[in-house]
Amino acid sequence: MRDKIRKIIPIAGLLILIILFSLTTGGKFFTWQNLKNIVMQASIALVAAVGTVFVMAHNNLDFSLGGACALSSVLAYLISGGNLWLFIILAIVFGVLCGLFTAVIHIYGRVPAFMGGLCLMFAGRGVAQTATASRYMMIADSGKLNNFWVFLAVVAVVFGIGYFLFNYTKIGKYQKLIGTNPRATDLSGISVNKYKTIAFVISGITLGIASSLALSRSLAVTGNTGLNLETDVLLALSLGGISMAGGSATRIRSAIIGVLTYYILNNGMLLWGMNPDYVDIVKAVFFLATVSISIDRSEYDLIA
Amino acid sequence: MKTVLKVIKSYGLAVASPVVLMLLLLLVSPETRSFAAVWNVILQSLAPAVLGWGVLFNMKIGNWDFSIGARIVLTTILAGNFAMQITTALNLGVAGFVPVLIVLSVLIGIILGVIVGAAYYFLQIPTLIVSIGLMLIMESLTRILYNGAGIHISNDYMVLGKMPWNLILFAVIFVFASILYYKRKVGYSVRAVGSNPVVAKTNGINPKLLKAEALALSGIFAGLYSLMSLSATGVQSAVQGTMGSAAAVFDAMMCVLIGMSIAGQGNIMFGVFAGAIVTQLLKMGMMAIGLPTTFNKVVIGVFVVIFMVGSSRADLFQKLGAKLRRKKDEVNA
Amino acid sequence: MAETILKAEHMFKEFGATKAVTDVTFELHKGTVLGLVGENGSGKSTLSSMIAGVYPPTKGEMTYKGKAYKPGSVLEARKAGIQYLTQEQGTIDGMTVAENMFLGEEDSFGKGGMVNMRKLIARAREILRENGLLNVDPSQPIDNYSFEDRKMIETARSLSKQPDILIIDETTTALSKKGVERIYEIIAEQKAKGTAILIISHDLAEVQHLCDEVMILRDGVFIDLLHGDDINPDNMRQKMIGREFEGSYYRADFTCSYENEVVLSAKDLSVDGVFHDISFELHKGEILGFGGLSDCGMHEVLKTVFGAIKPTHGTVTLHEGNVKLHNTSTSVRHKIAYIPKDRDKESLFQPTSIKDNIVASSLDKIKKGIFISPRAERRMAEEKAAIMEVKMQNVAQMAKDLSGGNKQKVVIAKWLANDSRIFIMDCPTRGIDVGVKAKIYRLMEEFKQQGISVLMVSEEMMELIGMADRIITMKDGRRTGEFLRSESLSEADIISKII
Amino acid sequence: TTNNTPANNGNAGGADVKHKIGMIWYGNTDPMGGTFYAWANHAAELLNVELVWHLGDYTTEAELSACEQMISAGCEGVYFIPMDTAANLQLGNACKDAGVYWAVSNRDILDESIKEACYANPYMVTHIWDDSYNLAKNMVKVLADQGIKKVCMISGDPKDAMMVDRNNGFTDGCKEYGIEILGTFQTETDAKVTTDGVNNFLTLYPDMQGILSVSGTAGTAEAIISTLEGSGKEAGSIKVATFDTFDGNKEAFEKGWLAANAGGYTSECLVAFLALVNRVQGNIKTEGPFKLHLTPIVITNAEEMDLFSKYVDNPEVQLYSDADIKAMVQSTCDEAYYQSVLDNWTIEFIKSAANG
Ligand SMILES: Nc1ncnc2c1ncn2[C@@H]1O[C@H](COP(=O)(O)OP(=O)(O)OP(=O)(O)O)[C@@H](O)[C@H]1O
Ligand SMILES: Nc1ncnc2c1ncn2[C@@H]1O[C@H](COP(=O)(O)OP(=O)(O)OP(=O)(O)O)[C@@H](O)[C@H]1O
Ligand SMILES: [Mg+2]
Ligand SMILES: [Mg+2]
Repeated sequence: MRDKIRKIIPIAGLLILIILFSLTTGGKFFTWQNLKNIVMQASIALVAAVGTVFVMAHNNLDFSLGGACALSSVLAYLISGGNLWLFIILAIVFGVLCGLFTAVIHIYGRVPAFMGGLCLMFAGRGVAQTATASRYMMIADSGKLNNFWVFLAVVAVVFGIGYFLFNYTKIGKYQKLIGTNPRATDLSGISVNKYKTIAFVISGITLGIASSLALSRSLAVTGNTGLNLETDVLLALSLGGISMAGGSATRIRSAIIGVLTYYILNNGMLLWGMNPDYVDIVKAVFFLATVSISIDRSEYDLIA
Repeated sequence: MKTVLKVIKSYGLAVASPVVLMLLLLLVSPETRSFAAVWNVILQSLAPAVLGWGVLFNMKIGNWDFSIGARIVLTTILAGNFAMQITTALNLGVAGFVPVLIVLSVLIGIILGVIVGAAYYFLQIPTLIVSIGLMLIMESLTRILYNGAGIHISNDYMVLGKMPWNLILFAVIFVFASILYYKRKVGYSVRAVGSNPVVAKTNGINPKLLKAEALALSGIFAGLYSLMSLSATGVQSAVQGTMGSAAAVFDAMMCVLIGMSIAGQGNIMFGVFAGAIVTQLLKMGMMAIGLPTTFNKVVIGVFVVIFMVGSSRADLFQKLGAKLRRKKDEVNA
Repeated sequence: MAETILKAEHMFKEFGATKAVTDVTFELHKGTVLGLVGENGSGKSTLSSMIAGVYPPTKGEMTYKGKAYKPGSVLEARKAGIQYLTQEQGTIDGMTVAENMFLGEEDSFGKGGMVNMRKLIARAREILRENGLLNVDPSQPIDNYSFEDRKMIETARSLSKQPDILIIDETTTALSKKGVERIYEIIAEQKAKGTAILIISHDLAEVQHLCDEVMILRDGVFIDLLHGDDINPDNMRQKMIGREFEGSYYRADFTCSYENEVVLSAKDLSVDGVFHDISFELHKGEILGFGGLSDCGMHEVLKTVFGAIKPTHGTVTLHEGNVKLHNTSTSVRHKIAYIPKDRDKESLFQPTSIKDNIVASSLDKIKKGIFISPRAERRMAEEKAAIMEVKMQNVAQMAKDLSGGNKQKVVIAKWLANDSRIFIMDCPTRGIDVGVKAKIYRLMEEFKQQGISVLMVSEEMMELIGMADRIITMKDGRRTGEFLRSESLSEADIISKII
Repeated sequence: TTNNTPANNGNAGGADVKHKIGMIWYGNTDPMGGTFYAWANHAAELLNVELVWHLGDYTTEAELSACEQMISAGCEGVYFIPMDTAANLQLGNACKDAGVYWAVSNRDILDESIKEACYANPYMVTHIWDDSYNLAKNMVKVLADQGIKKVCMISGDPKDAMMVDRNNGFTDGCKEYGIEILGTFQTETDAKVTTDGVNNFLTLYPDMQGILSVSGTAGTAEAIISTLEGSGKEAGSIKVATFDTFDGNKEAFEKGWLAANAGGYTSECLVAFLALVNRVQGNIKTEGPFKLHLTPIVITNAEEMDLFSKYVDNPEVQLYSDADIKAMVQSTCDEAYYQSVLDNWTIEFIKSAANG
């Protein structure tokens, strides 16, 4: 029973927020325009979160997101020369290469993936800052993608495919097994390295898509492209009730619930006109409270 | 003879890495060919090393601590302002300010560390989440307290940032950190829990409590870092923007990662110090050869990858060496 | 009867809905060895854990040395003189032997909370020497030593402060002959010193040999306390499972029988420093056993055959299709099953449903395109669990909530699901009670009839003699002999080749 | 000022409906950020408008999100500093789609096509930029006039339009006045970076005579001065020219370390904001935005610095009187009028405001 309550806390939190903001913002929250805004703002993190779930399911943390987003955007821009469609394809290609980089460092370098990711985040940011310093990387064209229906379609497709892969194919199922017991997974005849790599590749694909969405919102690639994406995604996924230890309790719905909660919280507080000095404090308290109630402590030998 | 060999084996890499890098730098950049330049790098590495030691405790025990950057800023602002107020109220002058600042920095550092540790202990949620949550709150506090004015002290008060006090302070902290890690129960327990919390638990160590303790302990070092950095820069402004303090955390982690890779069997505190020197050298090198400083991040990132992979795949290098030797033998035969 | 040192009365322990121990009362006496036997999941470990302070009883009272006893932690129990040797690894990687030996009490060496490393090492060396561990250097990282050495170091640590009660939970199953003998010696010494000893073991012969009294548990309930001549394997076995044992335990036939067709062969297989030049052929419908001491390399031979360890040289070939086995996924794709020795660490997904455990290796069988239907998964899992008679609520139950024997059934079900044609079994009945053991033996006989081949390793000589068509013996990583199945084959024959 | 009509003339200051304005602002903890935060809040109260603040974001994506939320929140005008050139276009489009007015200040629009698109956007109310390029050059001149030949430079984020102006102003200025730039590093918000960087300058380039810095915020300028003071060099032997006023600048002038300090962009923020209010309240209707520019003040001595700190860099002080503010929200206000307010932004104005 307590288990059940705990499991519904993330979704309950989301619903409570929605009801609360609907009632307290004089109807401003529940306008079509505002809902559209929320979906568009949440899209980038949501797309990236879908891929991240695969990595977290096999018990790794991908800290490269922000830097990898900047790096792949810069490289895609430089090679595509400002052609939008080429940019999107290349962003995905470089996203995948970033994922592969982390995977290779992790698997063949035998270094925890978050450390490899951290380095990539660091170096990627540096490359982006250095490269964007020498030229202004704008693709004005991309503004035409900054449209609700485009974003909705992208999110629906990415989440839909992610949901299917995660729950109904070997790719997702094996991630969970690896997260639970990598040794036993290997001895069950499943190539752990291969499936870990696949997870990083998926994360790279979603990252590339997220980079493209980010571009369509900001038109230009800058040194700050994708800033804090990794922490945003991590925060959002925890709000969505994801297990930090991965394994069979991992649910891909954490991505959608968490990201929406995160952005609705931001949105509602601004609609309230809350004193900006206190916005982060309220956000943090809500975050700590939700996670404290919803976390399943039995999944952890020791809460890391 | 045996002990000499042992020392060389233990500290070889930790000493060699910065030295080789320094020599390389001297080769490519004529500007750095002075004792002053080398000395400057070492002085600049003192504070990051101290922060690294604090971060080390957390990394060893498997804590994620995003809050340490925000804690440092908040500690500096609170300790600096309180110390100023006390000094002015009691008319203590510079001689009075310094000890007051030392005490307050360490004290507030510990208090903030204890807050994070306690939040982890009582809420029982991952340190990653606790520390991000508290980071957001503490960052906000830096903007709210003193109307976000931060702290600025004039040069007279920056005694501890100058020779020889900076070195003395550093030496004291070095000894303190080494004792804590190698000679106190807590150091043993940190290593035990970091490696195997279940067994540590059956041996009477409470891993949860110890993880909380490590967070609190890192507060001492955060406080000392605050002290050193305020004494070196004279200023600390509020954190700008949400997660504006996270970059500092990553900087420190990079430094510790290098340190852990090159420390070998030697004193890890020294390893982290060497790691700090390496990072500072890279930064200075960038400037000296005229690369944009944003490129620092790239170079440091690449370096850390190389060091980490190098240390975890030492087996590969050995194999490679063995293969080469075999080839040579074959050729000779 | 010797003086009572600990009295446990009306002990209960519940884990959620599971009643692990129900109303058990017993006593430990000075200088007496009490055996604790029962089927898997009968509550033996739970009962001893409560004495050792791992967790408190749900209900019940303990009196120790005449006073009420409620240990708050393992350390507290240890300080009170109760030492507990578990089956799991009890030492920590990355720390030295000495540090491991004094974990939690480092600061008692030195003043004012400082740790005096030199004293610590000296004391550790002393204790190691007393326990005959002359090869162990206390200043070395413990990682440099084998599982067995580490277990012995742990044992030495528990004896360094003379305990009043010593609890040994299935420790001997993990050790080689030499290690086991050392434990027996220790038990004898301790007994002479007046220590009360509680031993948990599935090796009934061992229990008969060592124990003065034997307590039998079934489903967490006290069944009987045996003394003297009542302590014999047949009697214990019967009381444990609550019924007469039907038919023969091992194979009834004594003919070495298999088809001529070779299904798998290993050629000059070596792993540097572990085993060397092992070659053999496995025939269709054959049970091929490997016998030896625990550290002779036989476990690693099986792992290498399965593809989980890369050999330094040599090859393993599956004859059908002439496939070289070099990793686990190739082996599984070609219907080879591997049941590891360490169940909890290597074969089970504990916090995962029984269903997911069973289907883990055979998703390729039920997938349509890349889609895997949850219903097909469930059907497959239920079917295989039924064949293995897994005692469970339903297949959605977590594997971690099962007892040892039922966990093993789940592992076997996983490989049945993949229609495995070759079973590689590493100590398949280790730590398993007689009921499940018999079930596994019958299954192996069925395999033979279906032309499925089995490659097994066992540390129990009787099991090898009872089940295998051929036995290959190993010593120090090398093949030392081969025996064909025959009625006259004795334990002594085999032991002569492995020591 | 010329227009001293009372408040009841037009809607100014006494609007019946409380209009809502969105304020996307970088932060309120440095002198300029804090001062404008206070000024805007004061003016809002005076003019009966409600402000919705969003603080602390630097990316176009985040500014756009904030802008969209403000539109949802019912704001009729949005004021922001475009941290990246593309922000003009993106936030401008969002405003246009929603029929919301918008105003920007402090940044030039570097990209011509974006500039054109923005100027064609009927909802753009102001575009105010400060002439950082020439300002930077002037600051170099101050150093050149003191006979300085070799400097090091602390540069700024090269894709921030304002920073680009400052970087270029410094480098071109140095060329023009025959000054050699020995070494460079880029500013970060961490004062330790500045201290380390300046120390590196001191050791790598012992012949350095001056330091140019594009930014003094977030402790950068304080750290430069402290580091120089602690270097053991004779006071004033190295001259600093830096943007952004900071704590302790008066003493720095007195001791001779500081040669030039540029500050006071607050007035352009205020003008942009008030013009937006004016438009939202429906007092003025114009074709296309007001295109205005400001020449920030370069302070070169301690007295002026003192004055500046007391009256400009002080959130407690309202440099523009209530009458001044109301005067800027009138139907009669036009481009020329606002430009005159900006042109009036001199140290003399501050002196007179302080006295009056
Ligand atoms: N060593 C091999 N011998 C024979 N066939 C192989 C071998 N490796 C791969 N294949 C074949 O190549 C194809 C792809 O195999 P692969 O194992 O990569 O995919 P998969 O079945 O989706 O993944 P997994 O086996 O890891 O679950 C399959 O048809 C497989 O039979
Ligand atoms: N921590 C736990 N949480 C939930 N159930 C448990 C736990 N520990 C033991 N159990 C359950 O309690 C029962 C008794 O388990 P216990 O480990 O004491 O059996 P055992 O006699 O030692 O078996 P084995 O011979 O397999 O080791 C089993 O049903 C087991 O599943
Ligand atoms: Mg047991
Ligand atoms: Mg396959």
